[in-house]
Amino acid sequence: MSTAVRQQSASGGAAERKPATMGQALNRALADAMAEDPAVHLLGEDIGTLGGVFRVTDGLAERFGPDRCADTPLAEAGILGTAVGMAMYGLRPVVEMQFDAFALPAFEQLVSHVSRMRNRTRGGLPMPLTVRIPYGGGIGGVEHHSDSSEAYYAATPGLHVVTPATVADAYGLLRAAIASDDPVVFLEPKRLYWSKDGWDPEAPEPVPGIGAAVVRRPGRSATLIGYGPSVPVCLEAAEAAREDGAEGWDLEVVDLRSLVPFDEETVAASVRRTGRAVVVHESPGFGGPGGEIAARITERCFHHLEAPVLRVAGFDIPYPPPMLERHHLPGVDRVLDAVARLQWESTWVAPGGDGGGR
Amino acid sequence: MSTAVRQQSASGGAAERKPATMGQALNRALADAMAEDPAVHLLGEDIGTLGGVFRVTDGLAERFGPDRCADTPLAEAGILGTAVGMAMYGLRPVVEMQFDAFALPAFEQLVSHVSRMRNRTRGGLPMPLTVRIPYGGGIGGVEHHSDSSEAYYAATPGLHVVTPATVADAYGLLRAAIASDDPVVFLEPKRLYWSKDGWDPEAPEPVPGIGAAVVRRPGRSATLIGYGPSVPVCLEAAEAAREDGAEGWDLEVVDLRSLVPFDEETVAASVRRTGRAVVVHESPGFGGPGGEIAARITERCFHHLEAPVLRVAGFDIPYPPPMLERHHLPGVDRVLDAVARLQWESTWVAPGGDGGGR
Amino acid sequence: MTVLEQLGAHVPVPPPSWRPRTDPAPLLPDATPHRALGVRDAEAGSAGRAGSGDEELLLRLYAAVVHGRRYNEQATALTKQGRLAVYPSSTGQEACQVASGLVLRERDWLFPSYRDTLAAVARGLDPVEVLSLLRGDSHNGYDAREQRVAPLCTPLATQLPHAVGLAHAARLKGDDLAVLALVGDGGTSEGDFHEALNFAAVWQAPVVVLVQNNGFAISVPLSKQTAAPSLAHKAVGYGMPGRLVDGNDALAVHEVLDEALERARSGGGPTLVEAVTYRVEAHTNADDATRYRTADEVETWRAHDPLALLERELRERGLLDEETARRVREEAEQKAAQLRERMHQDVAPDPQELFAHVYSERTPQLREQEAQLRAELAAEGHRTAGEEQR
Amino acid sequence: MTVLEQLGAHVPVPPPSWRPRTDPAPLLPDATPHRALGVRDAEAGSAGRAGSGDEELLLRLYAAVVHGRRYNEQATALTKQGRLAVYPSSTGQEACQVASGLVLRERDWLFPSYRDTLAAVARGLDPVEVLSLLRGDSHNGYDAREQRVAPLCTPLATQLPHAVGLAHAARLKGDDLAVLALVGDGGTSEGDFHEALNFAAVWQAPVVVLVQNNGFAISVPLSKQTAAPSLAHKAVGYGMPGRLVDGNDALAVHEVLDEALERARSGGGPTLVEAVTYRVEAHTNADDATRYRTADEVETWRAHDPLALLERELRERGLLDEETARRVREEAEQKAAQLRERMHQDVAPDPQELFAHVYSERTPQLREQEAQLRAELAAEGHRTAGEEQR
Ligand SMILES: Cc1ncc(C[n+]2csc(CCOP(=O)(O)OP(=O)(O)O)c2C)c(N)n1
Ligand SMILES: Cc1ncc(C[n+]2csc(CCOP(=O)(O)OP(=O)(O)O)c2C)c(N)n1
Ligand SMILES: [Mg+2]
Ligand SMILES: [Mg+2]
Repeated sequence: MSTAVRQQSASGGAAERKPATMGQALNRALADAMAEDPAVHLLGEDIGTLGGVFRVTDGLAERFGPDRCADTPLAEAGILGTAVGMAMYGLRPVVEMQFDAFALPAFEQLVSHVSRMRNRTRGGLPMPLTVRIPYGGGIGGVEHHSDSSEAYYAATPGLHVVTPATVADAYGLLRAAIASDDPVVFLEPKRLYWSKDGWDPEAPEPVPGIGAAVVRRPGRSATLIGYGPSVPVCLEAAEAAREDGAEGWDLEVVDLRSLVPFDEETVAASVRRTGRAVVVHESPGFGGPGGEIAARITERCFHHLEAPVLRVAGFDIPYPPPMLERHHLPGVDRVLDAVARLQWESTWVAPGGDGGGR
Repeated sequence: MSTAVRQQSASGGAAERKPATMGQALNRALADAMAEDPAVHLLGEDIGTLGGVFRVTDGLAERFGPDRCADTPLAEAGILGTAVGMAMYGLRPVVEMQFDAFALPAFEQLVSHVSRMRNRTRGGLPMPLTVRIPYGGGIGGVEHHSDSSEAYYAATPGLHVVTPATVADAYGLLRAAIASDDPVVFLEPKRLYWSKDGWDPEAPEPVPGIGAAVVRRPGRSATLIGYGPSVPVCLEAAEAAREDGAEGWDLEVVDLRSLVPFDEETVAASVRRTGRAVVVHESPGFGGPGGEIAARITERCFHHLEAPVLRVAGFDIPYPPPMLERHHLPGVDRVLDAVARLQWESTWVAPGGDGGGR
Repeated sequence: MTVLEQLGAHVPVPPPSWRPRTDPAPLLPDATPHRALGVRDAEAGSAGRAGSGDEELLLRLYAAVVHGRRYNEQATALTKQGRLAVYPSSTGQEACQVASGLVLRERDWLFPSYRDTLAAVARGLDPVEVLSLLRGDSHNGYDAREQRVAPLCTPLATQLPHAVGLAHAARLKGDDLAVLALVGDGGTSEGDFHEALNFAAVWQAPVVVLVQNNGFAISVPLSKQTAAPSLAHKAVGYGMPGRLVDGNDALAVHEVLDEALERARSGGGPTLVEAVTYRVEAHTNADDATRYRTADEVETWRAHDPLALLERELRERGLLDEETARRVREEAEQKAAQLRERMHQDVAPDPQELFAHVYSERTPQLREQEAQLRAELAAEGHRTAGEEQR
Repeated sequence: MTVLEQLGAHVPVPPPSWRPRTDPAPLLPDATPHRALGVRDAEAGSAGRAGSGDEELLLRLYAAVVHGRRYNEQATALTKQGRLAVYPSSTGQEACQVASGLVLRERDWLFPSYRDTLAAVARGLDPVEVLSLLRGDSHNGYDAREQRVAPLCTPLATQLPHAVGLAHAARLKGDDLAVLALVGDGGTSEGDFHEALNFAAVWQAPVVVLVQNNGFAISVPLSKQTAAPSLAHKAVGYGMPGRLVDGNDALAVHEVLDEALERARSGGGPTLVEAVTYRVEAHTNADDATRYRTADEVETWRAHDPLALLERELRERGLLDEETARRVREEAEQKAAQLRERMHQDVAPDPQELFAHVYSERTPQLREQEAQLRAELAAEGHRTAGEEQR
């Protein structure tokens, strides 16, 4: 089993353009948004002079001044709460949470205010606010540095939840998030920050908007559904399935890009074509987005399904210490294992060979 | 459609005993636990002199002293965080959060510490800690007083999440939660506080432990799966389905009692018997527990299912103001509507007659 | 070579960051609350005795307190008539409420908590719109941006970072305004209070935080809430001035707020004000205050009633004749009657509103759910036509 | 009848709750940090000059600081060798670390943050166990309950309520102990800091919170973190004493902590201590400090090095001969060599541990997942036998 950090391109093409990293694309998106709209203000810990611990805001304080890209005191609820006030006054704050788990102190502000202010005021006080959160594991981080909390955000009405898997999407989706009049939780897959792809910062290719999923790889045998850091895993699994040959699966890969709003049309269309699906994500399986996605697909595509929609997710455990994380992360082998259980011979095979399927 | 507050008995029997309310049973459970184990300490806002805003701790400060049933300063993270320290020293804290949404300030402590301390310390520092949270709507509460946040808790590995629907379970499950060496989020359905059932405080009937679901009403046509405040709704729907006659559905009702651990055996066995299932809960549908439950059933029972598992849940909106809440809450009619869509004639019918099922 | 040898002749000296970063003395509150009413010049606190130019202000405060008390009574009565879901009365705290409403300029913003409906009414908002949350027909009944009053805030202290952020944004834009945020004694224990005040001081945001210390957080008395000399003493820990004021003395509250807001507007930064007052009624109509406090305690505060203090001052200054007093009382009755009448009119919020403002555009999921509800309502309409109007 | 008339002859009097609830004066910190090393009696802060009975303590502090500095160097070197995932060095802060470790009695508890590994080592814990989190083989490598050292805490300030709760529990049980909790200057901005200190003061919990103000929270200097006169000034807002101490003066830190802990043990309640020190290295090995501060700034602190201060004192008192200095250095080298050697031994944590301690008993779901992983590992074992040992 191999779940090492994957930094390959997820979009495949664009080989003629110079390679850029996802981090660079995010940085450029922030810079372009700030240049275009003086209402865009960045707030966070260490995002000014230092340029952020992942350097996503590198150079922005210098270029736009410390008021536009502000190092705040160390208090996440305070950061998000003051951003709410700034949005009430017509600004378009973009907040950086340093790591996923360190967004939790701001959870009350996010749920009780950010997600509800527009609704509470019948549109009077919209929240054009973006919360950038580096998430996910695979970078050898010590405890609390590798969480994936998208289940919490996706279960919170009033928020949009998006996450890029490609360099082009990093730019395009972040621009869309900042331009949105709704609050967007923008989840940045940490281990893809250094992933590269051909991408031209001077002419960034347009990408579909928030709410649209994309088929990253067409296939006929089954659909792999992933988002963020799992998309490269799905693509690699699809490659492996073709190359490894024996089974001869031709797997379609759907990149959700946006958990909320959820693109049922694209996902359901794919599953109706293939008749089988596996949802892949890093956050714990129980209560994670995979359940929602699988249930929704099943509701919509029941009579097209040859097998139950399966899920490959992180285990239902706290994120493990670095030396054990490879066992936790859904990797290519585990994805292919699930594909193999999609009842190709119409008999149910338990995961891992035992314990399940009672 | 009728979604008014229902306070009927969910367990049915026990007519010979004197009626007690769920609130009284909870109070008695706390008192008995405190009397038996001096390590049990209660912490919360207004739980001392006042006896709690729902009077669940009535009389306990007087009986056990203000150190055992303590009014804290008004700070939920502080309450839960100090409870963590008390548990580290061998106490068994029982925390009351005044309303569901006011547990959110403590979310970081819950996720980053309560749920992980045992795992972090390889069992060295277990967290025998109970967090009591009044949840759910239907009581005419103004904004932030009617939330159902179980999706967040169920998605957090390391926590147990339980919720009673009957008076007997209120006592039995709370005793089990306090006795557990693991942290338990104990969700109290607010609108069932005043629900009554025959129940003897001097000889409380034993109930199944945490992790066991219970069939509250046997049936053959389809399985309704609910928990907490939705269980009486499911039971009423089952009665109505029988009485209303025309359709002649004989609905089985499963009360989950515990979201984590999840009792797959009982639920799957029921669905295998009936071949059809509807999951009912008040919290928003998208990303809610219903998705997990439906997906899990489908994984386990795919070839027994005559129709996709459907969900009846709160809309994907912030909890509405009192005058509109009845439109939001899943009521009997909406449940029966879903039952009617369980492909009895094997054709897919969209919810509400249009918009779905594309 | 040891570290000492490396240093050679250098004598260890305290680095510059040692010195106090701000002089704490001016930040500390006075030992007793500032008072203005009924105080001879010599006794007055640091802000000094109100000048004689205050006459108009005194009369405005007086009228507003009389109206406010009547408003509180009326709102409480409406809960008994089933016209309000719940009402947290500010009786006893009218001085703070009214001063907060009147002291603000038009451009300023107010951030009230659930208890501060009277402050919003004193600011000039329509009382029916203000009570919408508590009536239960909507989460917020007025146009917050136009009125420059944030929605009444329920989760304690969470409005404070909003107030700071808005003040900061206004300052960044160069707009000449200040923000007044209200919070209770209990709310000061929340982390959001701390984070907001710290941001305010670091940013020198034009914001004033008024803590209405009314002695209780529901049933919990101040002594279980804090061990601090006063809540105003918290200010020094943020590097802003703390002021202690008699919260039943409308003129004193007005003076202290006015001075602090003016300082904020002119770039002088934030202020924390503790107004010592008392919650005369129960926490809300649903609360039973006899469970946690004695009638005697409530009685000790009667002698220091905000309205009595004002009335005595006006009478002593010869500013309040019977005619004026009667007129003010009549106005209060009229307003109460209007409120009663309007609140007795049924409202029927549109169920489709549930989906209208969750996002700027409905998601596909919400469109589907809206259609479902529409179909249900139509079916229901067939069955029980007309029942929709409660 | 108006309210005033109801009151009749009663003159409005300020109710009793007006008076300052605690006298603030004794809670306020001194204007400059307390020092002990190299200070003539007259110059010393309020705690007074250390007596001559301190000789043994001075030598213990000296040895611990020498060992500690070497330990920090060794740990940083281990990151370069891939033997630690990350290391936040406490170089420059050894006085605080070492004093924290040595001042505690056996029954006391220590609550360290991620940077405070040296404090745990000074307390006597096995350095390899202490570094387990940062090596990446487990979340916590020592027996927290037996050692009475809480796990190194990563989410900032979240350990403070734990410390307060544990101290409170001990007091409720009548156990004679105190708790020392460590937090950084940045951590003081978090809501958890505020809530924990307030609980501590209200409960009079036997806890001492030591803020190591090392000038930075990663890249953010103190001036952007707070506008307070000092972090110790926050204490008055909670109603507990605040003490300001030279954080590079090991003896002064030890004195202040010892006094505060003793007060805590004897029922005198909590204390907030700010130790002014400096983070000489970058935030961690992964950080680049040149991005946000100048070499000059770092240089100004060299003259106030904790080791230099101690060494000078010892030499002036004639307590440190070459022989002792050499011996202490050698011990430090030996410890470092041992640490290096042990950390170079491979560890192979058992993957089944993933499921072992999530709950007291595995849930059905975890049993299933464990079986899955076991099957995968078995299959993997067939394919690549032996690769499991990294
Ligand atoms: C975060 C949060 N926790 C708990 C509550 C429940 N609650 C409502 S009012 C109240 C007491 C507030 O006391 P205080 O701040 O003194 O304001 P007052 O009611 O006296 O005006 C409590 C605990 C809440 N609204 N928000
Ligand atoms: C709640 C939380 N937010 C953010 C972080 C990320 N982080 C780790 S250390 C650090 C700076 C801490 O500064 P300070 O409290 O002064 O401690 P120091 O590192 O200087 O010892 C930050 C922001 C964190 N660990 N926890
Ligand atoms: Mg109060
Ligand atoms: Mg620091």
